This record gives sequence, C-alpha cells and structure tokens, in this order.
Amino acid sequence: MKKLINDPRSVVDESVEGFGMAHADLVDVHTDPIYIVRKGAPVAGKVGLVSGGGSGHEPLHAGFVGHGMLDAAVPGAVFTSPTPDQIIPATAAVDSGAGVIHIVKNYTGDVLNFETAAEMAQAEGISVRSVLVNDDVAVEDSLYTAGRRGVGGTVLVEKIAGAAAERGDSLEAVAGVAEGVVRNVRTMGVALSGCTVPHAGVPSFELAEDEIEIGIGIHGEPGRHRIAMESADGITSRLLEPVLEDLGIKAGEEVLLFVNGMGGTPLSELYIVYRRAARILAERGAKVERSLVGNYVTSLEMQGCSISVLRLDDELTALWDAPVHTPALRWGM
Amino acid sequence: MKKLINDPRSVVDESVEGFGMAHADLVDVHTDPIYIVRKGAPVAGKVGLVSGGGSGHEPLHAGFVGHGMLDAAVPGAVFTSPTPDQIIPATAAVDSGAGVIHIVKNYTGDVLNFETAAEMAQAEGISVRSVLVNDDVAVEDSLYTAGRRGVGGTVLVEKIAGAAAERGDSLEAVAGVAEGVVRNVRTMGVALSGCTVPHAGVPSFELAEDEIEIGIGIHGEPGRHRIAMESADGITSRLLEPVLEDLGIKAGEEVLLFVNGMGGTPLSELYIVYRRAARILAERGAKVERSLVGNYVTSLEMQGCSISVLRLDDELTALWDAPVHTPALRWGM
Amino acid sequence: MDLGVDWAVQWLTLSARLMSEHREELIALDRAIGDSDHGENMDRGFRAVIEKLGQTPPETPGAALKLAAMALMSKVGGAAGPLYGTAYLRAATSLGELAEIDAAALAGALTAARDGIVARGKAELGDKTMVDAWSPAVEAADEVLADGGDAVAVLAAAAEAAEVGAVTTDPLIARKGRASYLGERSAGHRDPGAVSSALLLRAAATAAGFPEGSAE
Amino acid sequence: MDLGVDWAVQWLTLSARLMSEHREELIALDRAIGDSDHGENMDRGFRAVIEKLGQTPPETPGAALKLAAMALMSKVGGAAGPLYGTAYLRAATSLGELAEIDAAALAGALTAARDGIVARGKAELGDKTMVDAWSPAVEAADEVLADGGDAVAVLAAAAEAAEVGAVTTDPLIARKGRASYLGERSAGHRDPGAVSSALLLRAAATAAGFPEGSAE
Ligand SMILES: Nc1ncnc2c1ncn2[C@@H]1O[C@H](COP(=O)(O)OP(=O)(O)O)[C@@H](O)[C@H]1O
Ligand SMILES: Nc1ncnc2c1ncn2[C@@H]1O[C@H](COP(=O)(O)OP(=O)(O)O)[C@@H](O)[C@H]1O
Ligand SMILES: [Mg+2]
Ligand SMILES: [Mg+2]
Ligand SMILES: [Mg+2]
Ligand SMILES: [Mg+2]
Repeated sequence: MKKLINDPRSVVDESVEGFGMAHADLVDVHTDPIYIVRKGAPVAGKVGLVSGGGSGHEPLHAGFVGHGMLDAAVPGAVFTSPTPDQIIPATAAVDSGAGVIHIVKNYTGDVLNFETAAEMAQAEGISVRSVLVNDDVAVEDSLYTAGRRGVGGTVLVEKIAGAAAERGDSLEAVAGVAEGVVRNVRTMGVALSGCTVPHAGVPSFELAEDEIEIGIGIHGEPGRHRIAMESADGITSRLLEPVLEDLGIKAGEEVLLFVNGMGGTPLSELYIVYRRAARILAERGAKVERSLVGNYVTSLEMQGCSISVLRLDDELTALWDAPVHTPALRWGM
Repeated sequence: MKKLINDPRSVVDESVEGFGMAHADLVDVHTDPIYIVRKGAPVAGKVGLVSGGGSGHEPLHAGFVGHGMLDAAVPGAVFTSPTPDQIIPATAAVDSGAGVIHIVKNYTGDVLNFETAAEMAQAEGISVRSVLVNDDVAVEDSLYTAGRRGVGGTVLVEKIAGAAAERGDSLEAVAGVAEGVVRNVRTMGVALSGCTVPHAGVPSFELAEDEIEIGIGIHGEPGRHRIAMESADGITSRLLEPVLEDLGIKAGEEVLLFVNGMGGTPLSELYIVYRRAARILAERGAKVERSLVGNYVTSLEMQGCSISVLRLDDELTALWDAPVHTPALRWGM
Repeated sequence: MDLGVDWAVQWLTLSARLMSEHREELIALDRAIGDSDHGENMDRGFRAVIEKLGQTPPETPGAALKLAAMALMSKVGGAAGPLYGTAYLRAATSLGELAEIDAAALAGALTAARDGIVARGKAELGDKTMVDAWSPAVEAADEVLADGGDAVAVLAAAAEAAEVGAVTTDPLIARKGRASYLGERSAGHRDPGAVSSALLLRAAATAAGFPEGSAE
Repeated sequence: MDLGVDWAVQWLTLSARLMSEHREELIALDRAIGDSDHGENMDRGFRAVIEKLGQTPPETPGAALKLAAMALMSKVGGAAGPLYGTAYLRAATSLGELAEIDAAALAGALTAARDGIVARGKAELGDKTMVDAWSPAVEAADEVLADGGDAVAVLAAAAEAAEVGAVTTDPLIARKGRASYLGERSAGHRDPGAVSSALLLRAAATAAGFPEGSAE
C-alpha cells in the first residue's frame, strides 16, 4: 500500500501541521502535545466544545473546528484515542468560564482517556460535561459488548451542539442538545475494502472480489458479518432498514439523511446510494428535509460508506441551518 | 474492483439523479439528454456559464453549479465528453440574452463536441464564447501533442469566472477574466494507483507496490513517466517545481495553492503534501494568500493528487473571495 | 453492381454487431494509450443508430448515413463521436438523393468522409489516429475506381487497406488525441480509432456481399 | 532476595525491548480483532518510559513505576494507555516509598495493578481482555507467597500464569473493548492486550533474575 507520507511515525504531526498552514485563518495548531484550537478561543461567555479521537477519520475532528462547531479537536495516533495530556490543555484553552463539553465517541479508549482528562480538568476548576456518541446500530448495546460505537453521526452532533453553544446556550443546555441528537441519530456502514494503517503497512482486512463487510466501524476493524457483493440499491436497503427500525421512523416525520464516504469511494457512488436511500424514506412517508453527502467521517482510504438518519424537529433543523465556518463544513458565512 | 453501483450503464444517470435529489434547493436536473441547471436560471442580465466533460471527476462539474459559479453542467459518460445534443439545451437554458461562456477542458473530444454545440447555439441566436482550460504542465504544448490538458485548474477558472459573471460582467469581460485565470494557473499530478472505469471493469493501469505515475491526466490514462515510489516531500517537489517554473513565480508574488485529491487518497495525506508545497513556496519568497485542499477534480477512486498554483492579483483574489453557493464549494452565504 | 438503401441499412446493422463484438477489444486498446472508453462509446453509439433505423427507416443510402451521423454525434461523445459524426454526415451529403450508388459515387463518399475527419480533427497521416485507416482506404478505393472496378470491389479494397493501415499505427508515436499525452509511451500500441474504422469499413464490404456471398 | 530500584529500572528496560521486538506480532493480533495499533501503541509508550527514565532516574521501585505510569498514560493512548497507566500507578502507590520489595509487597503491588485495570475497564475474567492474563498472574503470585516463596519466585509464577492466561483467551468471545464489536467472529484469536501483559510480566521475572541468571 503506497501512501503520500514521509514516515509512518510522523503522519499525524505533519498532516496536522499542513492543516494548520492551510487554515491559519481559522485555527491554531499546538504541538507537543498536539491539539487544534479555534482562532480567538476561548470565546467570551461561550461554552467550549472539544472533541477528539484517533486520527485517520479526516476531516473529523480537526476539520470541524471553527465558528458554530468545535472549539478544539484532539487527534490521537492513527485509530488510537488521544491521551489526557492532550485533552486537558485543549480543554483549558477553550474554557471561557462557561464550561466545556467533551464530545466522545463510544470506544473504550476514547471513554477512558476523556474520562481521565475530564477528572483532571475538573480538578483544575473547569466545569466539564461529557456527551457520548453511540449511533452505530450494527453493534448491539448489551452486557456483551462495549456498547454501540460512535460513528458517522458524530459530525451531526458536533454541528448541532456547536450551533447551540454559538448562540449562547449554557453548559447544561448544550449538553442537552447534544444528547438529543445522540438519541435521534443512527448509522450503519459497509466496507468494500479494508484500509491500511501507516504503521501497520498491510490492510486491516482482505476482502475477495465478491465480498463486502456489513456493519463496520470506522477503524478498519472487520464488520459484523461478511456477505456476497450486492447492487448499490441492495446494500442501501441493508444499511438503511436497521437504522430506520432502530429509530422507529414513522410516516410524516422529518429527517436529515447523511450518506458518508469512508474515504476511497467516489462521490458519484455516494449519490447512487443517496438516491435509493431517499426513495426508501419517501416510500415510508418520511420527509428528507436536510441532507449531507460526502467524506466526513472516514477510515483512511477504505472503500465503502455509511448511512445516518437524524430525526429532525424545528429546533434541530434551525441549529443545523445556523451558520458554520470550519475547514470542512461551511455555510451561512 | 467493487463499486457501489447497480449497473455500469446507468451509473451517470443514477448518480446525477441522486445528486439532484440531495441538492434540490440548488439545481434542476434534466434527463434525456442529461444536464444540470442552476435553480432559477437564466438569471436576468447575467452571462451564463456552462461547463462539462466526462463523468468520473466528481464533484466537477455538477458540484459547482450554483450562485457565483456555473449556471449549467453537462456530464458525459464516464471519461467521455458530452455531446452537442446535451450542450445545446444546457446553453439555451442559461442564456438570459447576455450570452453564454463554455468553459472547456482541452481534450480533443471536449473541444470538438463543445465547438459543434457552440456553432449550433450561435445559429439559434445565442452569443457563445468558449474558454479553453489547459493547465497541465506535464504535457508539452507543441505540434506533437493535442496541447496541454485541462485538469485541476478548471475549478479555479469556474469559481473566478463565476464570480465575474455574478457581479454582472459582460460576456467579453467574463471571458477575459477566465482567460486570465487560465494564463496564470498551472497543475501537475501523480497517481499511486490506477482507477477502474465501471464499464471497463479492470484498472486503467497497474502499478507495482513501488511504482508511481508522474504527470497523469484525470482520465485514468498513464502519465508521462513511471518512477520509483518516493516520500511525500519528494513527490511534492517533483510536481511543484515544473509548475512554478512554467508559471515563472518570483519572490514577492502572491499565489493560491491548491492540493487536489484524485479521489482515493485520504485528506490527511493531501495536507502532508500541502505542508511541503507551502514550504517550497515560502522558500522561494512567494506568498500563499489563499488555499484549497480536497477532492475537487477526481479520477474515480484513483490514489494520488495534483498540485495547482494560481498567480493572484487583487482582482483575482477578490473574485475568489466572492460568495459562492454550490453543492461542493460554498462560502460567504 | 450498384448499392442501394438495403446495403446501407445492412452496413449499419453489421457495424452495430461488430462494435458490440469488439467492444472489449476496443476498450482494451484504449486503456493502453487512452481512457478505456472507445469500445463502450462505439457500442453505445451504434445501438442508438439501430434504434433510430427501426423508428424511421431511411429511403436512400444518403438518408441512412445522415441518420447514422446524427445518432453517432449525439450518443458517442468523446473524440470519436464528432469525428465519425462528421464523416458520416459528409458522406451522406456527397451521396445526396441517389437511390443507387456506383463505384464513383462510393469512392467520392469515402473521400468526403475522410476529408471530414481531417477537417475536424486536423490529424495528418502518421499521427496515429483513425486517419491512418481512412487515408489508405480512400487511396485504395480511388485506385480500384481508376482500374474500372465496381462498388463492391471499391469497398473490398478500402476495407483491406484500412486494416493494413490500422496495423501500421502500432509503432507510431501519437501526435493527436489523448494518446499524444503519452509521448513515446504511445508507441507499441494499436490506435483504437483506426481499428474501429477498419471494422466499420469491413462491415461496409461485407454488407455489399464481399467476401461472403451477396447482401440481402 | 528482595528487589530494589535497579530491578524496577531493569524491568522497564526489558519491557521496552520486548514491546519493540513484539511490535509487529501485537499489531497483527490487534488487526485480527481490533484496529492494528496495539503493538505500535505499546512500543511508542515504552520508548517514552525509557526516555523519562534517562531524564530523571528514580530512587525507589515505586518511583520508577510511577514514572512509567505517567509516560504510558500520556503516550500510549487507546484503551491500553489508561489501563496500563492505572495499573502501574496503583502498583506504585501500593509500594509507597519502599526501597526494597519483598514477596508480600510484590504480590500486593500485582494485586493493586490488576484491581486498577478492573476498576477502570470493568472487565471480568473471561471477557477476553488483559484481565485474563493479570488475574491468573495475581492468583499464582498469592499462592507462591502463601507457600513462602521469595519475590523472584512470585514473579516467575505470575509470568508463567499470565502466559497461560493469554493462551486461554483464544476461544473466547470478547465482551469488552473493540473486539466485542465482532461478536462471535472474535473467537479463535488471541487477545493482544493479554499477550502484551504476559510479556510485561515475563520482563519483570527476567529482570529479577528468572530464569536466566541475576539481573545486573
Ligand atoms: N484529432 C484527431 N483526428 C483524428 N482522429 C482522432 C483525433 N483525436 C482522436 N482521434 C481518434 O479517436 C480515437 C479515440 O476515441 P475515443 O476513445 O472514443 O475518444 P476519447 O479520446 O475522447 O476518449 C483515437 O483512437 C483516434 O483514432
Ligand atoms: N474494558 C477493558 N478492560 C480491560 N482490558 C481492556 C478493555 N478494553 C480493552 N482492553 C484491552 O486493551 C487491548 C487493546 O488495546 P489497544 O489496541 O492499545 O487499544 P484500542 O482498543 O483502543 O485500539 C485489548 O486487547 C484488551 O486486552
Ligand atoms: Mg486503537
Ligand atoms: Mg474518453
Ligand atoms: Mg477514449
Ligand atoms: Mg487497538
């Protein structure tokens, strides 16, 4: 697997450095420990929003730092959650006194590291609230798993909570909004290929020419099961039906439909998936009020996609529409 | 090669249909013949901007239809230029009487089809001006080639000419602005892998684990030469130096630096390339005033990137900064 | 033996069959020095020709070729679409309203087609394009005509020469079209457009009854 | 024989060497049921431990383990970082300021480490995690202690039991950590964290002079 890198060990440092150079108007990049902060943070009186996780999911999270979304992002090594010594200064850097929300994807590593960081930040006098994202319906949330994973829905949580923070909501209110999104968003993904972690050098898994992995996460891990290759329409049903069932979407409800690329699938194919997904929703009488199509929560160069559905209400729609200005998501300004 | 498609023959139709559904607020999709028109076109008194070419380069061109950029996009089959019977109605649909510009990438097929369409549209009383984009420094512009190809720089031409049209410039003035961009932008690309055209089913070319293609176009065609794999920094120099030389960039000049992904390379790697490119420019004393990093002019799922440099002046910078609202590029509104 | 509209329809029908049969081969040739679409483009284009033929059966050879020209122009795309479209349109114009075509009219139509391709594409002999099939074909046709051959003989000679011409593109360095971007790397591959041209001229000869018995 | 700060430093040094030597193996194990990073994480973490050891040489075994805990917590990341960080921190706390550790202190430190992992990660025996290496290790240590064994014997028994424990994870279905997402597909693979735990305990025993002569 060839990659446009210099050294597997410096991938994250160099990539984040380049990111900081390209978006110097929006972010400041801190090194050693590494974290990315919105220009001008902390914003007086505003609740700070921090998210982070392993690298390899770009543009998540650093691409979403800016007005109306995150105040800081904390990247770990590729597919490895960041450490408290990164999370703590990032948290401190964005605290205006109004407190800080940690948006944490539900993985053991992320949970433990953010938990530790939150404790220590609290000890330093910062009010920290954590919101756990666990939108992946491929994983049963039971005693026998680490619970549902946080996947594509994370970007929706970050956008909407970011809008709530930007309009001046309190710490509890922003956390409430974020939790409302988490309750109403579900996701499921498929892989047509594995991906190669730079330091590992070989693909995370190998699929035959007629096999796909259903129910994958975003770390190149194998999915829940492997099936024979199908048409885009067939795959779309397989992903969307469990999402709609878990959410209990009924006729007349309004939703946001999000088709997310895993990094190596052309945009044109994502629209073929979107087409079928929108039709399934229409057949059920649901109204697709907002949509998002593109590579937002990726797994390096993996081929595949995930479909997320968020149940909307007027409040969530308004927060989604609110201006946002980050490297990877921008509108209204 | 697995793809998220239903039938190789319906890829473009279904993808464009999905695109139209996802962006119904911005565009209208016409079928049979297929073309995409900005909602509310023609805009009274405004010069219309039409571009098109083979599909497989998404988001180019349909993703750039909207306020401040294209009025219509005309997609051909994958890597096949569109035909006059698509281009003519698209041209007519966006003509407010102020005339229409065809932005054409310099390929024999595109040139011939747009030429024919322009002739016929003129015969129907529409003023048409064609602007040829030929930014690829990998190809010598000589008697022995079809001339330099139009590649990544196309998106910069479309954005800047679109801004000129939006502010009310005349047909000749918009054409002049577009030609000014063409004169000042150069590009060069690299492939780490081939790509697979859906109807062909096998990769456009095969590269060994330690080989890359330098000087590729955007149609999965082989490049000018094949070399041994190098570091991202090494590859960046190889791409950027000929671009700067051809443009004759001097110390003190202001530029826009555009690192474009070919579709299958993670964003994180594009930033590693950006980092080195920005440093090379800084070493030369050039000022990177604006930047763009992402998948804008792709070759299906090809791995690789291209680097474009546009020499800026105050006029071009202002037009670049002007508001744009399209599915794939948006700011200021 | 002169050739009528039946021949023209049969030519187009055989052309469609050959484009479909050689689809993969033309794609593979185009993959080597182009962008893998020539076979798909030609196949799609001639399917459209056949569909149109079914909808509005033409009354003269010229009308059949004009119908083909329009279908090719609107369905092939790429470089080949306008080039073949122009070729067939010029040939149709050269044939005018003739119901039956003799050797002279046929040779004239072939010349018009070749000239149309050159006018549009500006390629010269040896540039490694379809012109390298068409030019020898026209020359061979003219020779047969001068020697007093009939229409069938003209087509047979043209088809033969086009096939040879296509083979001669193998060592050439392309100077026009997409293959020219490859520079020296284009040598050692056959030009897909020259091959499809040879196939189309072969179809014309076969439709005229050469070499396998007479056309229906 | 009691164990002093030299042992602790030697333990960490050997640990770093083993993590580097087994880096690829741990990555491969993690690739099968996780995300391909465990070997890289551990290698990076213990390099940081060695660097810190060089900067501020510790004076007691407890100080050495505390230094290691901090480095692991801040450099390993993932699930393993906080788990090992907690383990080493709890062990350090349990040892306090002791300059020399006897069998009882050592067994107590191992118990504290294991309890720290369980407190943080909430995994039970049989969940296919590093707990499946640590729990048998602690039990074996306690037995040796009860039988009157010395510190070296305690470590030898713990290392032995951890290795066996790691092997027992093979058939298990994971219920904690990333491997749990695989459900039944996680069976048939060894847990990477259990293997790294066994390696670390093996390093502790070797540093104490078991089985290959005494540690320098
Ligand atoms: N300028 C030209 N003049 C004549 N023939 C040309 C010219 N450019 C290209 N061709 C022919 O077109 C063929 C390629 O057609 P096709 O693959 O359908 O179009 P594209 O190159 O646009 O993908 C070439 O093999 C060549 O024979
Ligand atoms: N809840 C838990 N309790 C104990 N050990 C755990 C738990 N979750 C994961 N582990 C251990 O962590 C190891 C994985 O570590 P690593 O790969 O570094 O982290 P990550 O899973 O975040 O990528 C697993 O093999 C397992 O032994
Ligand atoms: Mg990990
Ligand atoms: Mg083509
Ligand atoms: Mg072609
Ligand atoms: Mg792991």
